[in-house]
Formats: sequence, structure tokens, C-alpha cells
Amino acid sequence: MSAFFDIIFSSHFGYSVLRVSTPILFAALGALISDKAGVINIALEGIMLISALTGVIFSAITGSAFFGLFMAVLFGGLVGLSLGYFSLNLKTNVILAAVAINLIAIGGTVFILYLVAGDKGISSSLASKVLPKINIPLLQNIPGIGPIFSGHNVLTYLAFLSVLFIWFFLYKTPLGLRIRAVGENEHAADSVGISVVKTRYIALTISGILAGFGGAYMSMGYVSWFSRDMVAGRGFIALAAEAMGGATPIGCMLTSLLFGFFDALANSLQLLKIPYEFVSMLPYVATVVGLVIYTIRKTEKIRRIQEKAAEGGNA
Amino acid sequence: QKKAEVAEPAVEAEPVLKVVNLLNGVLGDKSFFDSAAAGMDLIKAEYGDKVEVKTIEMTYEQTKWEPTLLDIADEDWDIIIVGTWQMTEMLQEVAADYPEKRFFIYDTAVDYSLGLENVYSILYSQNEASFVAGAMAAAITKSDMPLANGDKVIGFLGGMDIPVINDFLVGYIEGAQYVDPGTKVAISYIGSFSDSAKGKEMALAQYNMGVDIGYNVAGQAGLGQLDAAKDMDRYAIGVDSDQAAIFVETDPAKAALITTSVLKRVDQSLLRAVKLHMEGKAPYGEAEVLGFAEQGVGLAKNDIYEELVPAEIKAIVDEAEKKIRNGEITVSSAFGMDSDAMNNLRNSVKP
Amino acid sequence: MTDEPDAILRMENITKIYPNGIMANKGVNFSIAAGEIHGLVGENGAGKTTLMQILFGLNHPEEGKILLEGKEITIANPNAAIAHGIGMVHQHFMLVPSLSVAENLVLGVEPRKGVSLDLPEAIRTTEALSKKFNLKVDPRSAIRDLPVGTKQKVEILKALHRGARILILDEPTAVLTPQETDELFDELKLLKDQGNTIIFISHKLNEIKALCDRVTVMRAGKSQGVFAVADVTEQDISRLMVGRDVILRVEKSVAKPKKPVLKVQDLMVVNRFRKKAVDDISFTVRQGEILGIAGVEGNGQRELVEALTGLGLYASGDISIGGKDIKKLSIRGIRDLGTSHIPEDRMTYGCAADLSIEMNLLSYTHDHPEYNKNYFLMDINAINEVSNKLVEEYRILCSSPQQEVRRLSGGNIQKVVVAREFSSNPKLIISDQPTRGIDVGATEFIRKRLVTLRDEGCAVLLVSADLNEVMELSDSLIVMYGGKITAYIEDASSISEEALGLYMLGLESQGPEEIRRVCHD
Amino acid sequence: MTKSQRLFEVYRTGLVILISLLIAMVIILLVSEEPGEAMKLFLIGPLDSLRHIGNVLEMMVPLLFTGLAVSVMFSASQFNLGAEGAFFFGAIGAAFIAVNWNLPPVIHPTVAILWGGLIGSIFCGIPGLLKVKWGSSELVSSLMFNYIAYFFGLYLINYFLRDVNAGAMVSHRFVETSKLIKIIPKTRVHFGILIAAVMVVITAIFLFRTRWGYRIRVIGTNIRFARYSGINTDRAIILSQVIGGFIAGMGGSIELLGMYRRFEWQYLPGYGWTGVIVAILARNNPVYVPVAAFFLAYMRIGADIMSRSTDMPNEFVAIIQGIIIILIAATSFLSKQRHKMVVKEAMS
Ligand SMILES: Nc1ncnc2c1ncn2[C@@H]1O[C@H](COP(=O)(O)OP(=O)(O)OP(=O)(O)O)[C@@H](O)[C@H]1O
Ligand SMILES: Nc1ncnc2c1ncn2[C@@H]1O[C@H](COP(=O)(O)OP(=O)(O)OP(=O)(O)O)[C@@H](O)[C@H]1O
Ligand SMILES: [Mg+2]
Ligand SMILES: [Mg+2]
Repeated sequence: MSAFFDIIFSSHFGYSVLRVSTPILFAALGALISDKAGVINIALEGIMLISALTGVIFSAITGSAFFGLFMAVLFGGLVGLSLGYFSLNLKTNVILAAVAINLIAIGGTVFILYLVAGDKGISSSLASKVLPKINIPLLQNIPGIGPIFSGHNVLTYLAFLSVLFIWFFLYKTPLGLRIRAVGENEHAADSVGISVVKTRYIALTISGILAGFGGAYMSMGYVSWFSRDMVAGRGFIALAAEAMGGATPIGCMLTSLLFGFFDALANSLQLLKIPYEFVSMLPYVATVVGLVIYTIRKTEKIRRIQEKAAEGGNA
Repeated sequence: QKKAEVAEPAVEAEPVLKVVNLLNGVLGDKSFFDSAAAGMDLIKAEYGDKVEVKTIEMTYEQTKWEPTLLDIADEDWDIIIVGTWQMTEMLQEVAADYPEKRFFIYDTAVDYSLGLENVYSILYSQNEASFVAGAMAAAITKSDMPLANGDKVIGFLGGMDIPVINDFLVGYIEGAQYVDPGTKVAISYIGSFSDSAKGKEMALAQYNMGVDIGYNVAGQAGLGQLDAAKDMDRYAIGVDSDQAAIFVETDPAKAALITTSVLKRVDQSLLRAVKLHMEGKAPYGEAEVLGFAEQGVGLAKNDIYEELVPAEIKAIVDEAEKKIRNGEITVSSAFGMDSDAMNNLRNSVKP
Repeated sequence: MTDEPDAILRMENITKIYPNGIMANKGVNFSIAAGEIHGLVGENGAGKTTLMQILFGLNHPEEGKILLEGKEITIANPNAAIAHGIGMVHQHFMLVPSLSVAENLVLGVEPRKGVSLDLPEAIRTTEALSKKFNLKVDPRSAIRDLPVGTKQKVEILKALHRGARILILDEPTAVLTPQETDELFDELKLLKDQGNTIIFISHKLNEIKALCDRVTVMRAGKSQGVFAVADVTEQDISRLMVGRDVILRVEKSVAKPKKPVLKVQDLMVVNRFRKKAVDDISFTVRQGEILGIAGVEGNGQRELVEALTGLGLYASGDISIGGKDIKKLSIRGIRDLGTSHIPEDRMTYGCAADLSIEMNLLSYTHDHPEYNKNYFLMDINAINEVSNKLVEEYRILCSSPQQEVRRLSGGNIQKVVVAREFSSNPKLIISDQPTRGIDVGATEFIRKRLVTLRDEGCAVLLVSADLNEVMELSDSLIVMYGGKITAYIEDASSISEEALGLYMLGLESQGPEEIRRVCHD
Repeated sequence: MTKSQRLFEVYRTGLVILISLLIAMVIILLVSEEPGEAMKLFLIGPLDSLRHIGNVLEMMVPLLFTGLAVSVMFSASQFNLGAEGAFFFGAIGAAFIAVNWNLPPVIHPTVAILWGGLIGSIFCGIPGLLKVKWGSSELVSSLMFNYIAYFFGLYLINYFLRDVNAGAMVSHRFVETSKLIKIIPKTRVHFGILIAAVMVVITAIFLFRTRWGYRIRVIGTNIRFARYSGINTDRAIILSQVIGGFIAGMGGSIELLGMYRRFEWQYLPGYGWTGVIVAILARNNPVYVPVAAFFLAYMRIGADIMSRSTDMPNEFVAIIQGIIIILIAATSFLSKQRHKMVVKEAMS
């Protein structure tokens, strides 16, 4: 047991929690934006995969990690846009369109990888680049805290900054107001000349861009290569994290961290000889449990409100 | 069948040996399957127009393996090569149905009590090469090499908790104990041969707990460990292929940390097998274990190794290898070891 | 007919066919003069809303053109309409409930400060507009907390804020009390005086007479012509609307009520926003009587009906049907007591539009033994037979009982609902807006059926926003206001619309004893 | 739907399939050095020998089951994507019985398949239960459950069924009596395909001819109407998920007992996701499921055969499948033509 706590309270552990939370946080924010616009985006998974490969290919071609990142994000946005096209123009059910995108992503990335690198498994024959890590000048020297918060990949910092950006964007800008209006009552938005379709396109594109950052982080930060199916359900987990976080930016951050905690735990606990399959299950179980607790609390709250008001009335 | 008939006249002119290699995975792992594919290139290079070679990736989807094997057996290939334990049961049935065809299977052996006079099984004494790697790791971890620390803890990252992988582990542990009985080994299994991201996570966890040199035996998933080594600035030991050589072009910084690789010379063993076949000496109906002597296994002593590893440690490595060659040391094997014994061994070196 | 010399806006030969094949507009010509209030009347489903949505860019016609000040324009979307100075207040409010009045007002034309939204500016704008047009609203309160009348004001302000000079009001009075209606008319006249043009849609001819300069009459998707209001009588218009001289009067004898069927005691329902939607009410409905509930929509009728039918929860009190307490019963359990329910909204609750008529007729009775061959299989022949019979009996216009409900007209969909609900031997019928949005024929048919069932001994609770309907059809009436009963009128034919309006607005209320008489205990 | 509209749907589906095949051709032309050979193998390969036809039929079996499972779950408008996990976990359940029990021939697989189905039904039932009880999104929880099934399944295999002498993480061999017999000589086509055929009929009857199926369809088209009509929607939703899970679990068991000697899967086999495509192609109608399953199996086997002998990687099929889903489910694809037809009918 003490070994367990040694692991949890080490600064390495704190560091890895932030590290593994990063892609989920990006995707959860992506899920948030599209959810606010009234669209469930389960294509996050596929978008991350596509962006991960894009980043690797373009950084290898140009030798620039940032160009790779740019292209990854661009492709993420484009796939988000095409989900918009399928669901808003072709009127394909958005869940089915997303299932299709995920399918295309899984097979298509392998297909492209094979064409580009000649391998079907991993991109290690491409000299792709990684995004730099940043040491934060004063912070890095504080014992205990420094090693947790300093020295992360740029995208990790960007992910946490995005929480702020997205909050500001949704609640303090005209476009954010429109997105929320479209999500809550599309007819109302439509009737004042806000194009519902256009707003959803924008939301899905931003959603894709955020997932694109998440995907780029997977292959150019988290690890330094692309391998088939490397996103491994993180896009789906992000959806759960967003739902569990009550569809708010801060909530998304907290639930992503929670997931990151269990994921990091799963990777470390093996050293304690707990069956790895069991430990690997933890993040997913935690997500379902979190989701259920969240929804129970929501239904309970409504019930309590009704009971309380009724009591007040009788008295 | 049809093809064979059409090809008949050409055969008379100059008999071409047709060799096909079926991978039950995909290329790009930079270790096992890549090595097998490289073997086909060696054969082609050696025999030129006298052979026709082909490598087919059957991918990791099991349902495709048997249909592919059957289809290939129906075609006019002379030698059909497969690998890994997972192909054995399938091969045993197919080989019996196609007695005129020749089959090689590597890294495992078929059950010869079933007959199978047309199958040649190739095994590798990976435990012996791992012994030498373990000895080197134990020496490095307590050395004053720049990235080594004082703790006597080394790492092992396996793909799965299965006999072939544990065979590497057993040798590795024994080699480490041979140099210093106080050496501890941090052991993790990724649970996959393809999830390199998870491999990296687990390697990071190991490095974080004080491991300064780790050994990956996990195919493509093991590449994660090399990445972790680069992130953390620690040493790594490659497997199957010379992994430093693979990265020396694309990622020299990473290559520079790979002290050596334990070579499982699938490539050499396949070339050797075809040579034996050409000479009519291939031991069909038998399994053969290839060790140091047969170039079935070895350590990659490349430029990086020469540069990085201090002379006294090289001496230890050479001595261990010599003792194994001349039988002074016999290394245990995980094959036939029961799980209690395995667990005891692992627990005895737990950090 | 009058010709229009100075038409500011003209719609010519508009034809619209919905994807479900309904031709809602057939070659409609429509034009309005600058500075007038132009009435648009027609029965439910005549195509008024469709025509106006085309004008506002929410719908696109198959044929026809629109001319503004003589120039042909295309209105691809509401933005284009707004740009041309056309604003619309919709039949169903187009507001975002969780946002504030100010946010709703500026939605789409947000004031900015740098990249961000300038909320203080939005509030100032709202206050200024509200003052200018004498439409009082609080910019900061959330829409979901506002009463209907105020929401309507927000809608009008929204249109004005966007610079509308031509204002379309789609049945704005449907949800207002007579007093609120008067207030609205004053405001509209003020707007007219300020130079705006208004299109006013209503079913109520007295309103048209009171407010409009000219009126266009529509029937079944076609325009019946334009008239100066001063030149025509209400009877003239009504004849044009329905195509015959009908005054919907249901022949019915005096009710002979017997045993109580539905007893409601001290019922309280609390909604999601912690408001008491139904506040401590009691009443009884007896065999052989129709008890009407009059009241402006949104005064607790919906919550009451949901509580009675088991669709919604209630906080306290007792409901019993045929002597059985329903607190612990499921919806199915309540139906098994002989309760039928014609829901307020036939598309949301009343049918599964993608299934066949036959399947819709079965939704409650599908597991009854007569439709099941054995424990496992349903009896297709029996189902066919019964649905053919019902389609015939209720004169449901369709190609076959296998036709999808979606492809029926509104009135026929309502007939499917009614056929199902009336054919299950009901003891209690809860009938919520039974004739909303359907044609005269169907309305007459359904009202007659209700009376017949009453005479056969059914207890009927009738909720309707259509004052005519409740007053015509009910034997007795209760009036709901703010979740409470404000009056019980034993003989529905004895009260005038005006007197009812006072109760509906909560301006007057009977004493508790008087109201208590509805419990018949 | 009128007859002409139904015909139109058939025409639309046919056109979508044609378009996707055309796209396949274009990709092959662009990528392959030997496009002629590749196309020939892709299109004709699956039919050029008894064994290849057998391959198509074998591939159809799991797709039939997951396609039916998803059809039932989607019929209730529940986006439960747990067929994948139910298939996998059902197979694990069957593996336990196939390895550990000794039963007479026919009974052995029957028990194993029913047990696998039961486990699958629990597995898909839980997301349904969470949905009706607390409104937790079945989409999200079923996705998570797939991973839970995967890891928990591997744990069970590793710690309870693992053959330690095997050179991979696989179970012990199945007892001979548990296996499904092969019914077409020289192929691996097994008895499971007959079970699948029976299941198609049963599922169709269930959905269209029983009161439970009726309730599921009503819920699927308008759940508020279902509730209003007194249908116990919670029960029917769970029933639909449980039945879907049962069929998927059966499918996993049958695939395992028909095609394998041991439990060998190291990954989720992906049939659940393909089942979603099958169900979409079949418009959630069990009667059309075999057609859709055949089409997909044909394409996959064609791609496998092609990739074996040419330079075309078979993954491109995934791209084609994605396009098919999008176009088939695209309600506005050809909607202009459709609208024209409606207008014409209304005018006449
Ligand atoms: N979105 C739609 N899709 C299909 N049919 C529609 C749609 N909207 C309206 N309809 C049908 O078109 C016809 C005209 O409807 P419309 O709403 O224009 O009538 P209205 O005159 O405004 O009626 P009301 O007085 O009830 O508002 C009706 O039969 C209606 O059922
Ligand atoms: N073929 C039939 N013969 C006689 N009674 C039937 C038949 N089918 C259904 N019923 C009656 O319908 C009612 C409901 O049937 P049952 O008891 O099977 O539950 P159910 O309605 O099927 O509910 P669930 O399917 O949710 O368990 C019962 O009262 C039953 O007697
Ligand atoms: Mg050390
Ligand atoms: Mg209208």
C-alpha cells in the first residue's frame, strides 16, 4: 500500500497526469464546442487519428515540427468541416457520419501510412519531429511543484490555456453567444438571421481544430511517431469527460485530469504487480462511474427541487 | 494451379525456387517482422534470378491467416515460410494436406509427433543472447557511465507475459545476477506488440523509479521504450534487429542511447535455411535451435556500442558470450518452466 | 376587391409544396400598402404561416416571385428579409430560454467591444427601445422566467431593433387575454402611426375588424382576395374563409350528470423551475358531463393534464379515477382505468409519424388478447380488420391503413388520434385542444363525437384555448389562472366572453365556497 | 411509403453502391502499379473458387449477428455501440464453457452459445439500464463498456483460461464436442451460418410480428408517443438492448466455436462497428441484413485477396465503407430528385 502512495505522491506521477490528460482535454474542449452548438461530435476519435498522422508526415517532409502541427490542425479543422458537410448539407445523421469518419480514419491512416512510409504499423521510418518542451523559468526550481508543472510539451500548456480561451469564447464573444443560441433553440437563432448551418460549421471546425491539436500532441509530443490506431479511444473518453464535466470548460478540465490520473495510475501500478488488464480498465470504469454519478446527481437535484417546493407549499 | 502449368516451359529452362514469407503482422516494427522480411532480401541478394521471393503481410487479424495460408499453399510456391507460435496449429493442418510443399516456421516448433516431414522449425536461443545483455546492463547500471545512477536497478519491458518473451527475461535476469546478484529488475508487460504509446508510458514509469538501462522485447510496442529513453536521457537495449542502426539516420540522438541490441537473426536464419534447402541439407521434419554459433542470435556490436560502452564492460560481455559458447554457462529457459517458478524468479529480483 | 395603387410589397403566384407532399400555398397573390395594418385570415392550415415564412426567408417557394417597392427580390434567408426591412413575430416564440432579454434582443446583431460582446450596450439598447415603443421589459431577466405577454413584447422589440418597417405578426393574440390584446393593439397602432407597415394574422374576425385597414382571406392554400375591412362584414369574411355559411354550433341536449369519475383533491404540481404550476386545486368530473377548463395557455393546464394522465409527476394532493387513487399507477395503469387522452400536440404525443395508421391505432391496445394470436405473435388479420373499420368509421382520408401517418393532413392525423382514444371504451376522456389546427369538417366531427360519448355516459374534461370551443361544448366550466381555479360556472351557456376574460386574467375571482361547488360533494 | 418511393430507395441504395465501387476503382487506379489485376481480384476474386466463396460466407456470419444486433438496438433509437464489446465478451463466455465443460456434441455448443448470448445481453443491457434510470448517455457508456469488456476479457483469459504452454496469450484448446461442424467441405463454412439464417427470421418476426417488437419500433419512432400510450418505455428500451446484446453475444460465441481452436483474439475484432454499417445499409430491417452483410463481406474478402497478390493495401476498403455509410444515411442525397417526384405526385 505504501508503495502505492509513493507512486501517487511522487512528482513524476503529477507530471504524467498532466501529460496524459493533454490530448483528452483538447478533445473534450472540442466536444464541448460542438455540444454547445447542439451537435454530438463522436468523430473526435477519427480526427485525432488523422491529425496525428498528418503532423508526422508533414513534419518529416519539411523538417519543421511547427509546420507539422499547423498541417495537423488544418486537417483537423477540415475533417470537422466535412463532418459539417455530411450532417448539415447531406443531412446524414451526425452520429452515423461520425462513425463513418472514424472508420475512414482507422483504415485510411494505415493506407496513407503505407503509401508514404511503406509500413502499415508505425511511422518510425519517417524522420518526423517533436514539438519542444518548455521549462518555466522560476517555477521549475520550486521543489515538488516544479517537476510537476514545468518541462511539459508546449501543447500541454496550450491545452490548459485553451480552457480559458474557450470559456471566453463561449461566454464573452458574439460568436459564442450565437453558438449557444443555436444549440439551445435553433429556430430562434434562425429567425434572427443567424445561419444555423454556418454556426454549426464554425463550431464543428473549431471542434476539429481542437481535436487536431490533441492528435498532433499524440504523435509529436506524447510519443514521436504515428502508429495505427494510436488514439485508442481517447476521443470517446473525451466525450464522456465533457458530459461528466457538465458541459463547461472548467468541468472538462477537471474530468480530463481525473481521467489522466487514472491513466497515469494504470501505467504505474503495473510495477506493483497488479494485473495489467485490470489496471488498464480503470480509466474506462472511472469514466462510466463518473458519468453515472454526474447524471444521478442531476436527476436527484431536479427531484429535490420539486420535493422542497412542495413542502414549502404545504407549510 | 493454373499458373504452375503455364510456367512449365520456363521451369525447364532454369528452375526458379519460389519462396514466400507470410507475416502474421505488419512491417515497420523495426524488429521481428522487419527482420523476417529482411531475410527475404538476403535470399534474393544471394541467389538473384534463381529465386523468386515475396513477403505478404497478413496483418494482425487472425481470421485472415488461415485463408491466406491455404490460398498460398494452392499456388505454385516451393517454400512457404511462417513464424510465431500462433501459426503452428494452423500450419500443422495445412502442411499435412500439402505434403509436396516445403514449410519453414521460425521462432517456434511444430509438433513432430504428427509426422510433418515437410516442415523445418527454427528456434532461437534468445535466452543466451539475453543473458549477455543482462550481464551488460547489470554492469552498466552500477558503472560511472554518464547516464547511469548508483541504484542497481535495470528494466525489462515485455510485450506479453508469454513463454517466448519470458525466455528473454529469464536469460536477462540470470545474466544480471551473474554480474551482480544484488541487481534488481523492474519488469512490465505492455500487453500488446503494437501499442507503442503504452510501451513508452511504461518505460517512462520504469525510468522514473530509478531504472537507468532498460531492455524492450515487445516488437513495435517496444519502440516506445526507445522514445522514453530519449525523453529521459537513459540507456536502452534493443531487440531482434539492430535498433540503433535503424535510428542512426532519422534520429541520431535516440540511436546514441541504444547501447546494443539483442539480435534474433530471423533474417540470417531464413537465408541459412534456404541455403540448406538448395544444398539438399535442410533438416525437414526437425526443429533446430540456433544460438551464437549458428548466428541465430547475437549482440549488435556497432559503432555506438564500441564508443559508448567502456572497455571493462565490453570484457564482461565478451567473457559471458564465450562461456556460453563453450558450455561453461548454461542458461535456463522459460519453455517448460511452470508459472510458480516464473513468478518466484520475477519476485526475487523485484526492486 | 380593391386594387392596390401603392403596394410596398407584392407576392405573386406563390406555390409551396412541403416534402410530405402537402401543397400549402397554391398560386397565392398577396400585396400590402405602405403604412397599413393588413389582416391575413384563414382557418388553421390555410397556409398563412407558410406564406409569411416565405416572405421572411424561412421557407422557399416552388414558384412565384416577391416584389418590394416594385423591384423583384429574392429572400434566401431571414438575413435577407431583415436587410429588406421585414421583421416577423412568430406564432411560436423564437427565443432562447436561458439567455436574458437583452441577449435575445441583440442576438445576430450583437454590439461589440473589441472581440467581445458588449453586454452593457445591449442592455442600454433594450432599455431605449423599450421606452421608445412603450413596450415594457426588464433587459436582465432570463426569458424562461417571463410571462407570455412579455415574451411577445420581446419578440416585437427584436423585430423593431433590426429596423423592421414591415412587421409580420403571426397569431399574436392566440395566447393573450382580451385585456392584453387591447394593450397590444394600442402598441400596434402606435407603430403604424410611426410609419410602419404591419401584417396581422388572426382567426378572430372581431380583432381584424378592430385593428386592420385591409384584409386578405386565405382558404386551403389559395387567396380568396383582398378587401377593405370597412367594406365587409364578419359574416362575409367567414364565408370566404370556410367556403360555406357555417357557424360551428354543436347540437346537444342538457347534460344529465351521474356518478363522479375523476376526483381531484388539493392537487399541487411543481415544475422544473420550482414554480407551482398547479396550486392546490380540487374539482370533480362526473359521468355524462363535459367540464371545460378555460384559461390562457400557460396557466397550469398542461401540468394539470400531465398529472392526470400520469405523464407528469405531482407534488401533493390526490387524484382518483373511478374511485381508484392513481398516485402509484403507471400511465398504462391509468389508461386501464378507462382513461383516454387527446393530447395537446398531436405530433409530439399523439402519434408516431413514421409508422402506419394501423400501428398508430394500436399503441394502447396492441397487447390485448384480440390482437394476439398466441402468447408470442400478433394477429395481423385482426389488426387489419379493426383498423379498416376505424378508418371507415372516423372517415380518415388515406390510401390504406398501411399509409404512414406523416403523409396525412393535420385533421386526418387528429382523427387517427381521436379514433384510437375514443374506441377503447373510455370512461373518462381528457381532451386537450381537441380541434386545434384542423379543418371545419374534422372539427365538427370531433365535437359531435365528444357529445355522443358524453351522452353514452363518459366523463369528459375539455381543455381548450379556443374560447368559442370551451363555451360551446362544455356543460360546466372552470377557469384557471396562475395555477388556481378562479371560477366555476355551472352553466357554461350563462356567461359572456368578457366576464370569462376577467376570470382568465385573474382580475376577478369567485370565493372559495363558490369554487368548491365543482367538487360536488 | 408509397411504392414509387420504395422503388426510389432501392434505386438510391443501388446508386450509392455503384458510386462507392467507382471510388474504389479510382483509388485502385491511382495507387496501384497493376490496376487491372488489382481490380480483377477485387471484383472477381471472392467468387473464383469454392474456398473464396466460402471465405465470403464465413465473413458474413459475424456480420449477420452484429448487423441484427445493431438493427434491434437502433430500432429503439438507442445509439448503443456496445455490440463490439458484447461480441467479444460473449465469445469469452463461450470460451469458458468450450474449454472447461464436457458435454455431448450438440448440447455443448448450444449451451456455450446461449451463455455467450446471456453475457452479451448483460453487457448491452447495462448502458440501457443506466440510460433509463438516470439518463446517462448510452452512446458514451457503451463506448466505455467496449474497452472495459476488452480489458476485463483479456484479464479473464490471462488468469483463468490461459494455456501457459502456448507461445501466445491464448486459452486452452476447446473441447472437440464444443465446436460447430463445418457444413461445406473444403471451406470453413460452419453450422453458424444456418443459425444466423434462423436468427434473421426470428429477429424479423420479433420486430414486426410481436408486441415486444412493436413497442420497440414505436419507441424508436416517437418515444413520447410510446410513453403517452402507456407503453413501459424503460422496460422496452432495456429489452431492445438486452436482445441486441444477446444476438451480438451469440455471434461472438458462434464465430469462436466455428472458426477457432482456442480463444486467440488480442484485439477487439471490430465486427460490432461493421455491424453498425450493416444495420444502416439494411435500414435496421432484419430482412435486408443478409444482403448488406453479403455485400460487405464480399468487399472485404475481395480486398484481402487483392492485397495478397498485388501492391494494393486492403485498408482502402475502410474508406469505401465510410463513404457508403455517409451516402446511404444522407437523407438529402438525391433529395432534389425525390422532392421533384413528390411535387409531381402532388400536382397530379
Ligand atoms: N414543415 C412542414 N412540413 C410539412 N407540412 C407542413 C409544414 N408546415 C406546415 N405544413 C402543412 O402546410 C399546411 C399549411 O400550414 P400553415 O402552417 O401555413 O397554416 P396556417 O394557416 O398558418 O395554420 P394555423 O392557423 O394553424 O397556424 C398545413 O396543412 C400544414 O399541416
Ligand atoms: N396471446 C395472448 N393471449 C392472452 N392474453 C394475452 C396474450 N398476449 C397478451 N396477453 C395479455 O396482455 C397482457 C400483457 O402480457 P404479458 O403478461 O405477457 O406482459 P407483456 O405485456 O408482454 O409485458 P412485457 O413484455 O413488458 O413483459 C397480459 O394481461 C396478458 O394476459
Ligand atoms: Mg543504476
Ligand atoms: Mg400558422
